[in-house]
Amino acid sequence: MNALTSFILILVVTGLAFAGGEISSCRVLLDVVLPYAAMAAFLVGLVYRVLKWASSPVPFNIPTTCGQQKSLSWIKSSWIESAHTKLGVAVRMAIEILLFRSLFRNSRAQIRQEGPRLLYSENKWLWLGALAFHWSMLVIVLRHLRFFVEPVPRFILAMDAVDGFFQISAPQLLVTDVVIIVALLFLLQRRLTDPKVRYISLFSDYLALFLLLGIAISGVLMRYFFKVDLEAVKQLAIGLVTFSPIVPASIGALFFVHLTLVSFLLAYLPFSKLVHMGGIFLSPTRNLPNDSRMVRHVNPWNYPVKVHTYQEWEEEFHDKIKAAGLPLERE
Amino acid sequence: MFMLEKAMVGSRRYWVWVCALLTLIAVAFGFYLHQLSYGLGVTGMSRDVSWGLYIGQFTFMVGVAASAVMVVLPYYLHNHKDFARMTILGEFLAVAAVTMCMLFILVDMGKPMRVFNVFLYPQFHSVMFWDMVSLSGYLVINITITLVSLHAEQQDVHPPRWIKPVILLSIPWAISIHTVTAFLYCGIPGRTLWRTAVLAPRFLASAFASGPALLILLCLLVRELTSYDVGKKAINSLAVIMTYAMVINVFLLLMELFTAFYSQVPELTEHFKSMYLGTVGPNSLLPWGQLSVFLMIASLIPLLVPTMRRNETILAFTCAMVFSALCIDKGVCLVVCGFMPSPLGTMTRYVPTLPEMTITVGVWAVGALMVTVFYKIALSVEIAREASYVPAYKYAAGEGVTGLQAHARSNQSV
Amino acid sequence: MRDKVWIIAGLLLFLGLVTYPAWHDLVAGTTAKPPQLVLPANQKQCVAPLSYMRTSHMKLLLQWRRSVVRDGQTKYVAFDGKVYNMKLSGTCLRCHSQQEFCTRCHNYVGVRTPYCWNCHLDPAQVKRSAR
Amino acid sequence: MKITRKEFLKISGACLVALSGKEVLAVLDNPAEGQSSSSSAGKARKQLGMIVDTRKCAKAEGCTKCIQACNAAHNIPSFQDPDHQIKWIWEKPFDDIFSSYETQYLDASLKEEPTPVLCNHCDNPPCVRVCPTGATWKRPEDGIVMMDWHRCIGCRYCMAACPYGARSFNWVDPRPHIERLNPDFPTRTKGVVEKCTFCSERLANGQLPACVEACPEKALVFGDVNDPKSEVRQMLAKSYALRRRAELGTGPNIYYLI
Repeated sequence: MNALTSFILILVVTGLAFAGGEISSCRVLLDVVLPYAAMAAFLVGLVYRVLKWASSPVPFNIPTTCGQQKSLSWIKSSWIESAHTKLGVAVRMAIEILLFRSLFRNSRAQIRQEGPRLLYSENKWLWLGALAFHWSMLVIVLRHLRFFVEPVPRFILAMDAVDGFFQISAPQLLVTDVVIIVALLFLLQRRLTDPKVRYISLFSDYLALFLLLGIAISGVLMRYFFKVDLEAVKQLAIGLVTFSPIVPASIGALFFVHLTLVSFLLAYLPFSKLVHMGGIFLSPTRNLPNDSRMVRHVNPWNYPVKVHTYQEWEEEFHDKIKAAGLPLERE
Repeated sequence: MFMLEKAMVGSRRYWVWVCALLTLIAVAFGFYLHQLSYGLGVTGMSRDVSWGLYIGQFTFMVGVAASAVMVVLPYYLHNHKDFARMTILGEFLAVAAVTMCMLFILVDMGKPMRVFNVFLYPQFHSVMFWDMVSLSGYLVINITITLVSLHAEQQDVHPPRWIKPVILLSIPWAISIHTVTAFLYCGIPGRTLWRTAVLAPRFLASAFASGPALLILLCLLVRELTSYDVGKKAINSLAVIMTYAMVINVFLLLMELFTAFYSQVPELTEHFKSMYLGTVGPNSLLPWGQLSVFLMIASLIPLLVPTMRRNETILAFTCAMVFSALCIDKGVCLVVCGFMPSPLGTMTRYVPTLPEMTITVGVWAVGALMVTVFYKIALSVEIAREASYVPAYKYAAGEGVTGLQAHARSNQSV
Repeated sequence: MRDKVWIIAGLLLFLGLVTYPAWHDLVAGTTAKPPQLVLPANQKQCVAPLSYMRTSHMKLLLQWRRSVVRDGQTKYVAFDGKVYNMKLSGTCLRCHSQQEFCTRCHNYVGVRTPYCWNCHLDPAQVKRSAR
Repeated sequence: MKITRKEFLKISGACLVALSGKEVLAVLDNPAEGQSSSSSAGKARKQLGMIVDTRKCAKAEGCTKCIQACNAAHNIPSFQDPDHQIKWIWEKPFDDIFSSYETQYLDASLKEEPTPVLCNHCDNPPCVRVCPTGATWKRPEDGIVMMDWHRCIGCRYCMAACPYGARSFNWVDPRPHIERLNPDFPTRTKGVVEKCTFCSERLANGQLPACVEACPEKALVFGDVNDPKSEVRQMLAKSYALRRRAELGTGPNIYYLI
């Protein structure tokens, strides 16, 4: 049901964009107003979210630890999995962000009929699917710089050369185009076919997947099948980023679908689960060092406690202690 | 599914080895990029000798891949229990070997960016097409078998039922990959060295000698480095298989030589003359051809004398001899000398260049890395499983170790 | 707010990266003006309508390639009934300059120069280099 | 008689297998035909071939006009390194190409007589049989063994399969090694195989192959060997001709008059 409604929603948006592209008076709305509004929502929303997270107090030191904590010198600690230094945290974050370390640890529990026994086994498919999707996404987003930037930066062309290594058709097939769609379809089928995952899947989970699929498919269709005028696309894109928007005569109906869905994604991102893009940096379980044995982590809303340390106590009663013949730490 | 995390923990020795292999691969990749930009002119191949080290090594590795069948078949078809601890190693070796085959083909291609043309415009009359099909099929089959059976072993459950037919399928499939590879050569009208009906049988015989030789060496190495022992009986059985195969291989080679030299048809003899005698043309590979024949014959002695074969030190040396003899014979001479003399009677020198050899070594390093990682994963699972079967009284006495500790320990030792 | 410096810096970096095209185009003085392509002087009409050629010339080229190389057909009947020789160098490049037309627009939209030019020659360029 | 669904599936499956088996056999029997099912005429269709009159050829000593004409027309690079050479039509001593026909008493000057060799455009070409992508194929309409340089993956299986050494591989980028570029014909790119195509591009314009046109002695005669009225057939009917390695069953279509 959740899947169906979100699918229908994306279909409706697609249909509206398709129809809007046909009406010339709507083009200004779709070509100019919508992208600006979406971008504004994206930037403001994301900054708002990050600042809100940043201003939330962190009462406890709660890093997730997956290895031996730093303790005594002769116990080997794992400085990345249970980082106690800033460097360790940075490396751990980098591995998490670039390689999805915690998904790599993903496991699956199942009950086998023999026994019956409860078995835990590692399961890397989700990790592989997620990695394939996110990296392709990054490459694809960077690739789109060629529309916004003139002259096109070298590294974009170099990336394109690697991505389009295989000489299949013209324009040459880009591997990431295939990978992103396969990965998204895998992630979708995982939600639909695994009853446990399906049970916990919400409308928003499906919406994100269908939205991304819609964007990817409309892009692929435009590149390989229903061609659009790239020169006009680039003019529009540069017009947008230089704040002197122009509305090209015609680009192709599919382009409006693509642009509308991307705008939808941009505007929706800060208010959805997709904002993990920024949130990952601010998760206390990831960004805090596991140094509770070395550093005192103070709860920011603790009222000031008057502390009377041993040194102070010893100084206060120095003479009396000495007189009683008791040992002193400091003579 | 992939248990990759087991390959992520290991001793210093393990990591030094892995990093060394990665360095080799990186260097070779650099040379490959050079080859990609400059063209295959960086190799020693030429208009007349148009296939060289790459395709030779490809052919040889197909044999190594196919030879997994020599442990799979006795174990699954004849219930030969001795091979229980060796089968998974053989299958993983096959996966690495097939991958190497594909890499050798890829680096040999003038236009690797068009590799998918083989599937986009399939030509059913081309043996090359069927070779690609059978190789990729074999890869998929073996990956499936190894992952599924290892997974089941790790969880200590029976593997799913459907895997049995897949394993049985892998047996004829293994034969097919090397047969089809032989067809690549023996179906060509103009090259008399290859155009012989015994080429496929000879390929299989040499495969079933060279593959087990490598597997025995690997098993001995594994025993040295870890606590995993495939068992003396398994090694002895495999050595017997290798002996038969090697004898058949030498026999078939003698058949070829007889046919050529007794009939004295110049077309038949001249390839052998250039390969082994040097009486036809200057052949840069002559010493290598002679060395491989010498090693082949010499290896028969320790193979055929049971006491020598059972001595593991001698066996290790013999395996090295068998392996290198066949690696030279099939991996270089048989392919290259097929072009000598050329159809127009020219003897063209073929000497592999530095980039060519480095790229070849790089592909070998990929294979070695795959074997290392696969064996690491497989042995971690196996050793942990065995360690968890500690008799109960030992637990009580505190002598035993839990599976987890054993696991940790095995990771240290592997 | 803990780690204020880091968070603000990260946020600014992010904003900078997202708005990079705007900064870049501002500094480079880029406007939405397309490249000035050198149009053929002697011809008014291409082998297909302009809008089709703008978006789908690669499809036409693939179709020509197939016809000439695989099917042995060398004549192309255009939409207006005119008959052309299906040749990249002999027909297309007779009117268009590879450098001034093909490459310039490909560079503008960041589409890699296709491998056509690894083999096919631009007659004008050959003439120039021969001189 | 009742046929259950299972039985029906079995039977129809068996029929399918049998049918496809027949197809495969047909293809194996003659790949050139199997590839282009449109041409079912078989032997009767056109087959272009060439006669090399070695006696006329020998008259013009040191003449390489045919080779030069071909090289110029097809942007053939010239490499100093013999390993990298590209050859469509070239010369070989008579003795090398007809070693099985020679008598050892032939005069040395005749043995060494340079004789032009080129692709034989076989009736049953092994190169076409082995090509995994169809980058080389036998053209049904005129029997030319064609090359598609856009599709070649550079596996060089055809070079191993060709018993005439008629195929060349671009080991490096040929363009810098071409003396004078001919813009009307593409150069090739590194990593593909090439060979003589009987000047298919000239035939399409109604011209003769460049080598035939260039020969001052008219030693090269070009035509349809399946047409009994053609000039080549008239000549072949009158004199004894040799074909290179015809015993291999490839059906070469270059005839040498001696």
